Amino acid sequence: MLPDLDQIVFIKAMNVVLISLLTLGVIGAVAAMILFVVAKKFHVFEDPRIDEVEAALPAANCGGCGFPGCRGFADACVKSDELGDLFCPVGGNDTMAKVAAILGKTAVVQAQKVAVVRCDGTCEHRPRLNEYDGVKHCFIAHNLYSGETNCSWGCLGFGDCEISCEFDAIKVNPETMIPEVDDAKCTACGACVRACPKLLIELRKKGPKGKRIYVGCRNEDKGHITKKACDVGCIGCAKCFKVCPHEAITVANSLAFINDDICKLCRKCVEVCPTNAIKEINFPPRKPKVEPVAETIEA
Amino acid sequence: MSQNSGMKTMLNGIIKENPVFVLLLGMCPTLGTTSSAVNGLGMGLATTFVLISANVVVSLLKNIIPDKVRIPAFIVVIATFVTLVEMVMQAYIPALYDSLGLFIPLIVVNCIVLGRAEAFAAKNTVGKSFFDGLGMGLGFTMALTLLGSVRELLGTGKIFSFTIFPENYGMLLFVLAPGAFIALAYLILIFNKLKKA
Amino acid sequence: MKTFRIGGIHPAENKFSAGQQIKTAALPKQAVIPLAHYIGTPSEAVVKRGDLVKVGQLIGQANGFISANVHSSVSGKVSKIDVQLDASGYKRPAVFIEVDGDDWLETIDRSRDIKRECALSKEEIIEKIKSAGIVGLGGATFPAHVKLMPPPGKKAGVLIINAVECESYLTCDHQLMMEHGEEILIGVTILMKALQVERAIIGVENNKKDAIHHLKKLAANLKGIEVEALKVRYPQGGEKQLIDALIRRQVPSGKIPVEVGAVVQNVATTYAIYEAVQKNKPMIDRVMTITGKDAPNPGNYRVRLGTYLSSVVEEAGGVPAGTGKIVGGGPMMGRSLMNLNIPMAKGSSGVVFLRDEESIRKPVQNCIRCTKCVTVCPMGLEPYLLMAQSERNMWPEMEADRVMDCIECGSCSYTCPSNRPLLDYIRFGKSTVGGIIRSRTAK
Amino acid sequence: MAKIESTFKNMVLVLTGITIFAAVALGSVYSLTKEPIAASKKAKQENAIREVLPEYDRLDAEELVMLEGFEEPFAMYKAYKGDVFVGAAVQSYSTNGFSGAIKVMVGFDGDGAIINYSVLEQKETPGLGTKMTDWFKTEKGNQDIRGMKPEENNLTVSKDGGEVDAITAATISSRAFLESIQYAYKAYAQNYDVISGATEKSEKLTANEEEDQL
Amino acid sequence: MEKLIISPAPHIHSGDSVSKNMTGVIIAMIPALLASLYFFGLGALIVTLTAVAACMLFELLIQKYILKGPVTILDGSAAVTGILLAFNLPSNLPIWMIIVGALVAIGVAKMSFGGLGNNPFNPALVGRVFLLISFPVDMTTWPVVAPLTMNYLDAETGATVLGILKEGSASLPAIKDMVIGNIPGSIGEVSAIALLIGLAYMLFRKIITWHIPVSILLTVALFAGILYAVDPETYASPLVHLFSGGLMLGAIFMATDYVTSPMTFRGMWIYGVGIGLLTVIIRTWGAYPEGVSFAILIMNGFTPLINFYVKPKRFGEKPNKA
Amino acid sequence: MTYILIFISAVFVNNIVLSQFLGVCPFLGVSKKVETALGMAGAVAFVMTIATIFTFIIQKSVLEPLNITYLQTISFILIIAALVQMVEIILKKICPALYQALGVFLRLITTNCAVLGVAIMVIQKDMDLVSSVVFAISTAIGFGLALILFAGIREQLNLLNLPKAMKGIPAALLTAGLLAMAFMGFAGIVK
Ligand SMILES: Cc1cc2nc3c(=O)[nH]c(=O)nc-3n(C[C@H](O)[C@H](O)[C@H](O)COP(=O)(O)O)c2cc1C
Ligand SMILES: Cc1cc2nc3c(=O)[nH]c(=O)nc-3n(C[C@H](O)[C@H](O)[C@H](O)COP(=O)(O)O)c2cc1C
Ligand SMILES: Cc1cc2nc3c(=O)[nH]c(=O)nc-3n(C[C@H](O)[C@H](O)[C@H](O)COP(=O)(O)O)c2cc1C
Ligand SMILES: Cc1cc2nc3c(=O)[nH]c(=O)nc-3n(C[C@H](O)[C@H](O)[C@H](O)CO)c2cc1C
Ligand code: SF4
Ligand code: SF4
Ligand code: SF4
Ligand code: SF4
Ligand code: FES
Repeated sequence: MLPDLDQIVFIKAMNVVLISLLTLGVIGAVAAMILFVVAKKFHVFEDPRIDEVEAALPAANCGGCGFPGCRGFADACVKSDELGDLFCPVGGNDTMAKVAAILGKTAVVQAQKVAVVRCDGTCEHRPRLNEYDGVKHCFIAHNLYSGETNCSWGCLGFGDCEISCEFDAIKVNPETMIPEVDDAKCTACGACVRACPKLLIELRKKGPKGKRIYVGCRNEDKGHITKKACDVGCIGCAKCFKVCPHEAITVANSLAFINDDICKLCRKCVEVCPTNAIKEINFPPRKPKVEPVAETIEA
Repeated sequence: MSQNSGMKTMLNGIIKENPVFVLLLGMCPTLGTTSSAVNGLGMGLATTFVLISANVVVSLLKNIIPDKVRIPAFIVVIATFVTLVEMVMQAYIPALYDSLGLFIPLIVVNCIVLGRAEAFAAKNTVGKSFFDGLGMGLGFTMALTLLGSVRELLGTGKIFSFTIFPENYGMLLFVLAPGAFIALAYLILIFNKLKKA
Repeated sequence: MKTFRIGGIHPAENKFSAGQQIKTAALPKQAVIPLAHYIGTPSEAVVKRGDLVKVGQLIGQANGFISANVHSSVSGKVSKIDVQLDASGYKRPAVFIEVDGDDWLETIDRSRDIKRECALSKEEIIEKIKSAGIVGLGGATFPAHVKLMPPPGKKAGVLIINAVECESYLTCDHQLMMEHGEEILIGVTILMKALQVERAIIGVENNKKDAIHHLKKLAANLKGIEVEALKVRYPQGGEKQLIDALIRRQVPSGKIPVEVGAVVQNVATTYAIYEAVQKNKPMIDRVMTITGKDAPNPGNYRVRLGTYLSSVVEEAGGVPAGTGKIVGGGPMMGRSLMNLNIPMAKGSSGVVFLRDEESIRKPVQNCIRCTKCVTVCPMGLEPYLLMAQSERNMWPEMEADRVMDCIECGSCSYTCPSNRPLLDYIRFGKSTVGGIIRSRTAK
Repeated sequence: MAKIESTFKNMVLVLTGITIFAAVALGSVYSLTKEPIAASKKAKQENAIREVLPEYDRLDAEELVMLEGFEEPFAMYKAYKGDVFVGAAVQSYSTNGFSGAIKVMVGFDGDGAIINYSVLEQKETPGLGTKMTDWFKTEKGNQDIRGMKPEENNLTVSKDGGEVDAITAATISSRAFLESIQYAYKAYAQNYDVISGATEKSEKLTANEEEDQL
Repeated sequence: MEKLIISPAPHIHSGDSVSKNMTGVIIAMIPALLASLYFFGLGALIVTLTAVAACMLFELLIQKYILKGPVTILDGSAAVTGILLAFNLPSNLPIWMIIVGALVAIGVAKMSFGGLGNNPFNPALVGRVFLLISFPVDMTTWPVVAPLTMNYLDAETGATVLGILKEGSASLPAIKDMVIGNIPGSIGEVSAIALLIGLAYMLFRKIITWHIPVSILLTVALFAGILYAVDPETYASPLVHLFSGGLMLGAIFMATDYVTSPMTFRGMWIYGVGIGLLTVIIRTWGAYPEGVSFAILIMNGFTPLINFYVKPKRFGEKPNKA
Repeated sequence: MTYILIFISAVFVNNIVLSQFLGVCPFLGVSKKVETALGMAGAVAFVMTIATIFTFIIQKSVLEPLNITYLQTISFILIIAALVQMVEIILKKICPALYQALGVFLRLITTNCAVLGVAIMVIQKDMDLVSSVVFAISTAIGFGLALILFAGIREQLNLLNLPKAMKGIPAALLTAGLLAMAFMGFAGIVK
């Protein structure tokens, strides 16, 4: 291996620089060659666009899109023929436009949504009848029984939704024991929707200037039962249904539902609701409302 | 480029993206060379030199280096400067060279140097890269000196060999390996708290 | 003395109602008979509003494989078929009957004579049990006839009668054995015939020495029936534990007892089977214990299904002052009740009053890793770990650590010196992991 | 300026270019620092010798002394002031340190007494074994070994019945250090007939063969 | 009965609590404490009281002012740590060093991780090893036994059994003295008999199980026995190993610390055998004369891995008899 | 026997991470899960051994005879970089899951001081080829041991509620410190 003596003499005569150059060059060349061969042999194709799309995503890894993390979503975007219902709720339409640009596909523009909690059974409206002493976790309490109040549909108030929200957008108000959503922070990722064991949370259109109207109740019991359990429950009286000029409201199982695709935010229903179960958000305060005369309860 | 933005880039490296306390890069020299404040300072300065030079050269060459050989090219550049530092130090400050030992050639693999070349210098102008290198280097130096001082003080009662309290009260552990980890743990904790405040 | 091989605890027994003669509770004014069972699909009502029914008449038809017939426990008029809050506060379908008199179906033999011979074939026995709506009275209310029809390829080798009653406070099975030992043994022979096994073991814990003695004497001249005294240890009544204790075989994870050749029935179930097969009496009543440290008359009561618990409790002296929690069933596995306005169901084995100070849990502390929960877990699980994983939603890890094996006996929570709500979290994990597994197998 | 494409040719060219640049830079700096590095190494050696010997103005060439049972030779430097022998510095070592070898330079005067020592290399624990650099020249208790004669004094730690106080909590290092001093003396004594009182210049006793070659 | 309480089963609790366990351990340490008071007098008392007070104080301060959480110093774990820290120190250690040790034990090893139950390493041992490495001189000068002495800092010092083994400078004391505790050493370790009484009490009260102490002692006896059989000249007899140094103290009170030991019986065996082997290895070949503290700390480091891989015997895994 | 001593020394007494402070970045970075730690340990062991062999040969047959040892750093790092890239390519093909898990850290092996450190150390210590290989493997085992132990502890810490400020790196460093302290018990077993 060692070069013989003559050569050493010869090389010693050469410039140090030259030796350095040669050595480094040879090492580099050999390494490059081996690498080249290995790279050829073990080549794995991975669509580089996946990386690009991933880079365009918000990296929240919240799963709101229904895929395991942002990379999963990027992979799906690249692989699918159309973006169709692939949507990143966190990044919203802007992000989807970027993704569409990268992939040369078209994104479907979706209306901005926000989470709403369909229960307003605060301590004031809904008396507590027993005391829960297990782990303060909605899911655990829900598995055990219906809750501290007589309404078996309403919010338990232990904040599984709050824990699930990665954006700090939903918080249980300690006074009312009902969660409240911060419009500005909510990305409509839907984590809370999945977390709530009582299925109280819904993603609804955010509406112009965040205005929206919805029924803040999910109680499907008959009206008199609901009424006994909670002051502000929907008793299924259908007054709102009758008054709605746009036919946006349906009543089934003693419970009204307002379709946000149809609702024009006219607020008529809000006025007629005998129990104040219909919530209006981000509207200017209205003039003092006349109390509805009598409450008819339909069994 | 304005003076101001150079300053900003530099401050960024010292505080907001402090390589040791925030980016957690270059942990080995951080722990290995900080048994005294002087050593920390020396190591910090040596690294700063390499950082600046590598950053400048990389940003100069960034457009002529094809993407695929980016990393090897950067490494060669960095290794060159490291070897330069090594030889110069050996020649003119042999005492420090001896006490830093193995860690001088290891500047090559210090994650910050390559990291900055890759993340910053390869995308920015020469001037900015210089300040980035300087800032990062100073941030690194500051962290190392601080850690070195803390360890030296707790371990031997001195800072820069200047006696603060009698050596009898020194806690030897801080000069040794475990002390390095423990002291750094609490320094990072404090740094995080301060940064938040 | 035999017992199961892994884990176990021994809570204070507090069997205040032991030795109390079984009293027959008064007929209720209204019976609300649940159509839903704790396990399986609810039955389908076969009566309508306004129908007149007799005691023992079929009012709910089993609906599916794991479901059971429901019979009227009273005679009277069906006032409505509606929902009724169950013990957990959710609404369940039930038949409401206004009681008038006590008019039984003629086919039912109401005499107190003991009918020993049974000439029916295996199939006939099973059919009788099925139509009588017998479900397990040991807790799970699993339809009894299903267990008598082992899945193809599996063969039962031994019948095990669960007379352990390992829960503290409860004494209804004990008293039943003392008063109806003979009928129970006939029930055992009927079951042996139905299963075509030669051997039956009645497992009784050693704190019921009188019952062991009594049954041993009665069984002395019966072939193949053994009475085994077991060391007192909770949860010996868990069927996997009982099988392990008696025949030293462990039912593998996720498998049913026939896997190791055993079929387990509770003593009270066995008694009900005797009544169904020999006396044509469907499941319309059961014996339950009403007890508590301050209970005025701790005792055992034979109660018609559908009776509101409040009226039975009233009969037993009412709710004692200072009660913080009312438990339906035993204190280890029972449910805490929101109130007593719930009807007696097939699975109601007792009502236990706990004092205020016993009711509230103590503050939770960090796990100190004392290993006590691991040591007592009868399934060899690591409750401390499962809880931590459940808190952090680590479902795959939980599945790997076999959360699905947990029998929810509560030994872990009972033991933990840090008062950690281990089982609360484990149940949470178990139901979530169960859901994941189901959706995976559904694919 | 547009970014250069990753073609094979470009890649090779650029890498080669950078390598050339590196080689040139390194080669030239190497040539530049070669001398200073050698000089600083030599200076270090000389400083150590100077530290352990009284003032001298001439140093004999290095003598390499082999002792029986040792793998490496001990280097000895004899110093003269004018023509008078003032002492010799011996470079010695012990491999029994707490975490490896210890290298020392020890100076002996013509009577075989220790003039001074200097620790050249050690890897002992900071704060424990490393104290040896000063410990044995501090005038306190029986720590100071300067002036002691390995021939007469028992240069072992007091724990082993010797006359020297070990470094607190570093007996192992102390033993190794003293051992290296004793080896140094052995090398010195074997090659230089101090005991006979010959303070004159004496002939080399062991002319080491290898020495010529190196 | 205002509102009925609803909670998931089980509805009863054993009544066991952290403080009951800790008090049990403290009671179990009383014999050893009495023995040390007899053998080392005032010094032992001062050191123990200081350590306990400092540990409890640091725990209080940290919980109250830094973590701002609930204060649980009365659960007794800080007191146990304090006593065990003291048990590992010479009876003439300066007070300020004891306080530093307590700060490290409670502040660094325990509270930094969130307090009771979270610490990966045994706090008392961390405190002790920190002191040992930091102040090697003070931590290795041992007062000789002087029954009921009133000397504290100025006690006369001597070598421990293991020190003698390592240095070979004197002859070993009789085994009988080692068993009773009539030898120099740290406060709590000297009297094997008193420690064994504590073990018996803890086993009786079911505070600990036998697995860890037995596996450690057995391993040490076996391993040292093998070495001794091979070469009785170089290696100490297994009896000397068993009754000298902190082995008994470590095996009975420190290796059994709930928090830092494995969760299963099989795991406990691995852990115990590991400690036994490492102890003998360090004692025989290492720089430190005593290896128990390090052995336990090292195995503390292995504990999570043991828990990770060694699971309890699951139900259904035992072979079924035909 | 010497090889056994080298092994004990490199694994326990002079553990590369806990007492030599080399390879700390991956030690902190890839230790969140025991499984990834195992993978990383394997990758490092492989790279470290091969790299040491190659660099040793280059040193002895090229740099030393040509008297250009000052090129040591640069040529060693080149070799290591090439090797790592090779491992990366191969791993991507053979075990994509592991590749995903190790992610950037595989690339960071290039900048893992431990690999270069070992390559330089064997030269400094004047070892022969076999000792070098034994040393490299032992060091890698020592790295793996520390990494896996540490990952175990961290995984356990993840199941606990640490104080907020300690979460993450401070707790990890503190744990590493205590582990290093425990490992000091091995001091002196091998010189
Ligand atoms: C923890 C636990 C404890 C149980 N204790 C008893 C008991 O004491 N007595 C009993 O008959 N069944 C008990 N069971 C129910 C049995 O597992 C099993 O369901 C029953 O013996 C089967 O008989 P059955 O279907 O006739 O009820 C227990 C179950 C569990 C999970
Ligand atoms: C879905 C399901 C299917 C079952 N199938 C059978 C079966 O085919 N044969 C049988 O003997 N027991 C069967 N069992 C009964 C169980 O083994 C067990 O006896 C029952 O769940 C009551 O036990 P426990 O009270 O201990 O919970 C089944 C149980 C469940 C939940
Ligand atoms: C981390 C550590 C470092 C040590 N460093 C040294 C050292 O540098 N020199 C030494 O002689 N002993 C060292 N020791 C060994 C012990 O201090 C040993 O007990 C001592 O040398 C012998 O005892 P003595 O001087 O106390 O009698 C060290 C021990 C440890 C654990
Ligand atoms: C059996 C037993 C042994 C204990 N041993 C120790 C010990 O060695 N060191 C210690 O600091 N605390 C010990 N403790 C107290 C407590 O567990 C310790 O403070 C925790 O490690 C702190 O989280 C022990 C407690 C028990 C119940
Ligand atoms: S409130 Fe609900 S939908 Fe909105 S960001 Fe939070 S989790 Fe997502
Ligand atoms: S909305 Fe649902 S998840 Fe949120 S607190 Fe109420 S019950 Fe719980
Ligand atoms: S409840 Fe589950 S985990 Fe707890 S002891 Fe019982 S079987 Fe084990
Ligand atoms: S019993 Fe409680 S404290 Fe003990 S290990 Fe289990 S969870 Fe932890
Ligand atoms: S600096 Fe050593 S691995 Fe990063």
